[in-house]
Amino acid sequence: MKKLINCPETVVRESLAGLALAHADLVKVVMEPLYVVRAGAPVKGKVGIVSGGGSGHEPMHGGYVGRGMLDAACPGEVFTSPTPDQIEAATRAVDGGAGVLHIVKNYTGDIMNFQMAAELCAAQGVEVRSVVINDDVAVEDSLYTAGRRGVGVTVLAEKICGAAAERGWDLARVEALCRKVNDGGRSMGVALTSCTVPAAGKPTFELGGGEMEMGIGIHGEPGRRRMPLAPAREIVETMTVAIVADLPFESGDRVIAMVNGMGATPLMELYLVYGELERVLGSKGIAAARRLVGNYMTSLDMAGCSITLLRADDEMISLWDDPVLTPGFRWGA
Amino acid sequence: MKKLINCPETVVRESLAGLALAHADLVKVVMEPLYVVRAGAPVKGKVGIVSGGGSGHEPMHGGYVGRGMLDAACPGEVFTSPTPDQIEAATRAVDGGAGVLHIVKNYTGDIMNFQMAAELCAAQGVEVRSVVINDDVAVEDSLYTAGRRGVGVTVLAEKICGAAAERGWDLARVEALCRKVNDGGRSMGVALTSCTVPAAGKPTFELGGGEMEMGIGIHGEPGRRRMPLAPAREIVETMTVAIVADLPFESGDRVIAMVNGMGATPLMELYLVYGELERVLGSKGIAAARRLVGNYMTSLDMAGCSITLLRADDEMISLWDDPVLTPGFRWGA
Amino acid sequence: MAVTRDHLLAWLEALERTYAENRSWLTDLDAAIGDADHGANMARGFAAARAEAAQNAPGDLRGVLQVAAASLIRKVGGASGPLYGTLFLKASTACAGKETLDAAGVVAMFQAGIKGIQQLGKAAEGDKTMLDALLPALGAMRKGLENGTELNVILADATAAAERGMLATTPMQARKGRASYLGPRSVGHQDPGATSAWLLLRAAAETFGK
Amino acid sequence: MAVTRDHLLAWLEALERTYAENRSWLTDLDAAIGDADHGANMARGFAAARAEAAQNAPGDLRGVLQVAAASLIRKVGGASGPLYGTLFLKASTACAGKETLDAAGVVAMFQAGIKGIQQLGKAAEGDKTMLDALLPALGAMRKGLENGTELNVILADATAAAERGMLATTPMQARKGRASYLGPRSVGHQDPGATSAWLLLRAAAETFGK
Ligand SMILES: Nc1ncnc2c1ncn2[C@@H]1O[C@H](COP(=O)(O)OP(=O)(O)O)[C@@H](O)[C@H]1O
Ligand SMILES: Nc1ncnc2c1ncn2[C@@H]1O[C@H](COP(=O)(O)OP(=O)(O)O)[C@@H](O)[C@H]1O
Ligand SMILES: [Mg+2]
Ligand SMILES: [Mg+2]
Ligand SMILES: [Mg+2]
Ligand SMILES: [Mg+2]
Repeated sequence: MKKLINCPETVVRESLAGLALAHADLVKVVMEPLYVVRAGAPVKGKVGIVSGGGSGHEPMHGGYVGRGMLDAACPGEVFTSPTPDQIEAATRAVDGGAGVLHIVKNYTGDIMNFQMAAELCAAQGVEVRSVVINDDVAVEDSLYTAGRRGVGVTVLAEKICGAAAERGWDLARVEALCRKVNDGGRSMGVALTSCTVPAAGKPTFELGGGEMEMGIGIHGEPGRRRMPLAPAREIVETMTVAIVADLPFESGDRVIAMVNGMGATPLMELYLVYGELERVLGSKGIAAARRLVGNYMTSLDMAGCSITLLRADDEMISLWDDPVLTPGFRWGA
Repeated sequence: MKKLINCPETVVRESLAGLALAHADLVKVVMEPLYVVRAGAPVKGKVGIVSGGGSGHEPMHGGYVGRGMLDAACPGEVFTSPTPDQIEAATRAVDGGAGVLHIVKNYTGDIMNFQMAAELCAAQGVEVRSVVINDDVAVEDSLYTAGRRGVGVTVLAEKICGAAAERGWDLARVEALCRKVNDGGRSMGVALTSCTVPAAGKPTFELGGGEMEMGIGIHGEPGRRRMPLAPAREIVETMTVAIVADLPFESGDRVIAMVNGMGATPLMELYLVYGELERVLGSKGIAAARRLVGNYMTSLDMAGCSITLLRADDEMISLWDDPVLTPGFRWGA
Repeated sequence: MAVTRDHLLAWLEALERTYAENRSWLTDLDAAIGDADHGANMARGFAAARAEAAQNAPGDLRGVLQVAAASLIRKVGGASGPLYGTLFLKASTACAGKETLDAAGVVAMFQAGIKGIQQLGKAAEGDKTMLDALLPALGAMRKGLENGTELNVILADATAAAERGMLATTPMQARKGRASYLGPRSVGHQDPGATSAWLLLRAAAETFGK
Repeated sequence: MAVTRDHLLAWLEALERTYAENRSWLTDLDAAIGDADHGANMARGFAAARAEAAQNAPGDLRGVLQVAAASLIRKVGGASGPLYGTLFLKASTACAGKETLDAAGVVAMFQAGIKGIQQLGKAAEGDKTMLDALLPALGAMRKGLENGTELNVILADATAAAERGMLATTPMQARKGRASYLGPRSVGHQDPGATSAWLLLRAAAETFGK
C-alpha cells in the first residue's frame, strides 16, 4: 500500500484536521464526536441539512459543508457509516429551529445509524426528516437486494436542497424537493482498478490488465460484471444507455450531467468521457443544461468514473445556480 | 495501460473537445492550430496572458483560461511542448492592443518553441514579453543543468498576473509582477508511483512497493533520489525544509501555500499533507495567508504530490482574491 | 455452574482477542463480497467495549452488557455496529435484576439479542447474513434447554450449529446488506458477519464454561 | 555521383520508416532520463515532413528541405522539434540555388544544419545531447572532403562517427535538456537525441549513395 498517510488508524481524523486548517473560514471540525460543521452554525430559522457516510469519498461529504449546501457532515471510518452519536451531535449543532433534513445514502449501515440518530434527536424535540438516495442503476431494485445504492445523485441533492434551505424553504418543502431530485436522477459507475482500504492494506479486488468492472459502487466492491477493457466511447455508451433507459430519460429532457472521477483517474480522461457523454445524449435528444466534470464522490484511489444524470426543471436549475461556498463547490460567492 | 481513452493519438484533442463542451460559457477550443481561448477574446485594451506546455497536467493550462486568469493556453502533445504556430496563433487571437505576456515554464523545449513564436509575433507587430518560471528546488541551478524546472509557481503566477491584467495594468507592470512571483516562489514534488504516457503504453519508471521518488517534476521523469517510502509527516517535513531553506522563507513571512496532487492521489491524502505542512510552517513562524489543496498541475496518473510556497505581500494577496472564472479556478464570480 | 458478571467481562476480553486475531480473515471475507472493513470494525468495536466495560460498568450483569452495547454502537458504525450493539442492548434488558444466569438465563439473554437483530435488520434465515449463524445457534440452545442439557454442552452445541450455519452461507446469494448488490456474484463466498457471529458464540462457550 | 531532389525525398521516406521502426527504442531511452516522448515526437514529425514534402515541395532542393523544416517545427514540439527543424531549415539555405549536391555540397548542407542546432540549443560536445553524435559526424565529413574521399564513403564514415558519439553519451552526465535535471542519475544511459541523430545520418548514407 502506497499512500501519503501516517497510519491507517488516524488517517480520517488527520485528513479532517487538514480540511479544517485549509478552510477555516468555511467549516469547523468537531473531534468528539466527529463531525464537520458550517462556520457560524446553527443558522437561525433555516432548515439544517446533514449528510454523512463512510470516509474515502472526498470531497464528499465534508467538502460540501458551507453556505448553500450542507450544514454538517458526519464522516465514519473509511467505507464505514458514521455512528448515531456523531449524527445526533451534528444534527443538534445545526438545528436553527426549523428542523433538520438527513440526506442518507441507501446502505444498510447508513440507514440504521441515521435511523437511530433520528430517534435520539426526536426524543430531544429536534424535528428530523430523512430522505434516502438510491440512484445506482447497476443494482436491480427488488425484494432480493438491499435496494439500490446511493451514489452520484447525493451530491446533486445536497447542492439543490442546500440552496432551497438557504432560500428559506420549510422542512416539508425541502424534504419533498430532495425526494424529487432522487426520483429524477440515475447513475452508473465503472472501475479500471480496485482501491486500497488503508486498514486492509491491499487492493479490495484484483483486476487483470485488460479488464474492467462495470457497475461498481463507491466502496471498492466488485461491480455487476467483469468485462474486457474497451475504448472510452464504448464504455460511456454502455453506461449512458443503461442510465437513460432506466428512468427513462426522454428526448427533450434537460439534465444536470455529472462525470465523476473515482479518485485516481486524471481530469484529462474525465473531460474526454464528458465529450463522449454529450455525444450520446445529443443522439437521444437530451440536452445538458448544467455540467460537472471532476472528482466529486470518490472511492479512495480507484481508477474509473461514474456518470450521473438528473432530469432538471427550471426551479432545480435556478437552485443549482444559487451561490454556494464550500471547500468542494464554489460559485456565485 | 488502463485509461479512459479511445486511442493515444487522439487523446489530447478529444479531451479538449470535452473541455469545450463542458465549459462553453468560459472557453473556446480552436483545433487548427490547437489552442484554448477565453470566450470573447481579445479583450480590448487588456494585456493578454498566454501560457502553454505539454498536455497531461490538467487542469493546467486549458482549465485556467477565462476571466481573471489566462486569455489563451497552448496544449502540446502529452509532455511535449506546443509548437510555435500554436503559440503564435493564440497570441494574435488574444492581443487586445496592449501586448501579450507569455508565461513559460523552464524546459528546453518550451523555451525554444515560445521563443520562435515570440519572434514570429514581433515580426507582425504584436508586442510580446516572456517570463520564465523556474521554481523547482529539487534541481540545482547551475551551469551544469538546463536550470530549474517550472512547476507549481506557474499556477500561482497565472492567477495573480491574470488578475493584474484584468485590473488594467500595462504589459511592463504585469511582466514585472510575474518575475516577482517567480522570484518569491519555490516548489518540490514527490512521487509514489510513475505515470503512463498514453503513446508509450507503459509506466515511465518502475518503483518498488516500498519506494518513492523524491524531487520529481511533472513529466514522469525520475526524481533526484529514490528513497524508502516514509510516513506523510516525514515526507512533508523533508520537502518543506528544502523549500523554506532555498528562498529562504523567514519567520514572519506570509505565504500562499499549495498542496498539489499529481493526479492519482486522493483528496483525503492531500488534506492530510496540508495539515502536516501547516504544522511545519507554524514551527518556523511562517503563516499561510491563502491555501490551495487539490489537483492543479498533474502528471497524468502519477500518485504523489508537490508543495509550493509563495512569499506574498498585500498586493499579491489582494490580486489572488480578485474574481476568477475559469474551468479550474472559480471564486468571487 | 452459573454465569456471573466476571464471566461477561471475560467474554468481552475473549472477544477483543478473537476479533484482533481474526481481523484480516474477516476483512478478506468482506473484501470478496463487501467493502473490506468488517475485520477493522469488529476489532475496533470490541476493543472499546471491553475497555469501557472494565472501567465504567456498574456492578450488575445488565450494566456490563449495556456499557458494551453503547460502546459498540458508538465505535463501530457500518451495518455491524447497530446490529451487534442491539444484540448486547436487548441481551442486557433480558438480564435485568439478575445477579447470575443459569442455563435458562443465558438462553434468554441470547434469544433477546438475536430477536433484536432480526427486528432491526429485517433479515430472514437464508439471506446470507449473521443471522444464518445466530438463528441455528438459538435453535440448538432452545433444544438443549428442553432436554435439560447443562450449560457448557448447550453452548458447545450452539457454537457447532453456528459454525454449520456460517459454512452454509457460502452457496447462498445475498439478499441483505452490501453483498446483495453483487447479485449472483455473491454466491460462493462465506459471509463475514456470519463468521464474526460464530466467533462470538465460540468465545461465549469458552468463557461461560469456566 | 550527385544528390538530387529525389535523393532528399528518398531520405525523408527512409527517415519516416526509421523512426517508425525505432519509435519504442527511442521512447524507452527517453523514459530512462527524460519524459518518454522522443520516439513519438520523431515518428510524428517525420511522417508529416515526408508527406508534406512529397505533396507540396517546390522543384528545388532547398524547397524540399524548407517544407520538411516547416512541418517538423509545426508537428514535433518539445526540444527536438525546433532543433531538428532548425537543422533542415539551415540545411535548406545552404542548398539555395543548387540543382544537385556534390560531396562538398552535402557536407556544406550538414554543416549549416548542425551549426544551427548549436546556435539554438547552446549545447557543447560532452553535454549528452544529439550534438555528441552530430559533431563527430561533421568532423568525419570534413576530413573525408579534405582527403577527396567519395561521397558514399564520407557518409559511411560520418555515420560510424555518429554511432561512436552516440555510444559515448552513455557515461556522460547531462548538462543540457531534461536529462540534466537528474544530475548524476543521468549517467549510464544513452541519450535519445544522439540516437535519433545517428539514425538520421545512417538514413542519409543509405539513400544518398544510391
Ligand atoms: N439486514 C441485515 N441483517 C443482519 N445482518 C446484516 C444485515 N445487513 C448486513 N448484515 C451483516 O453485516 C455484515 C457486514 O458488516 P460490516 O462489513 O461491518 O458493515 P458494512 O456492510 O456496512 O461494511 C454482513 O456480512 C452481514 O452478515
Ligand atoms: N540544448 C540542447 N541542444 C541540443 N540537443 C538538445 C538540447 N536539449 C535537449 N536536446 C536533445 O533533445 C533530446 C530530447 O528530445 P525530446 O524528448 O523529443 O524533447 P523533450 O526533452 O522536450 O521531451 C535529448 O535527448 C537531447 O539529445
Ligand atoms: Mg462498510
Ligand atoms: Mg517532452
Ligand atoms: Mg463491510
Ligand atoms: Mg522527451
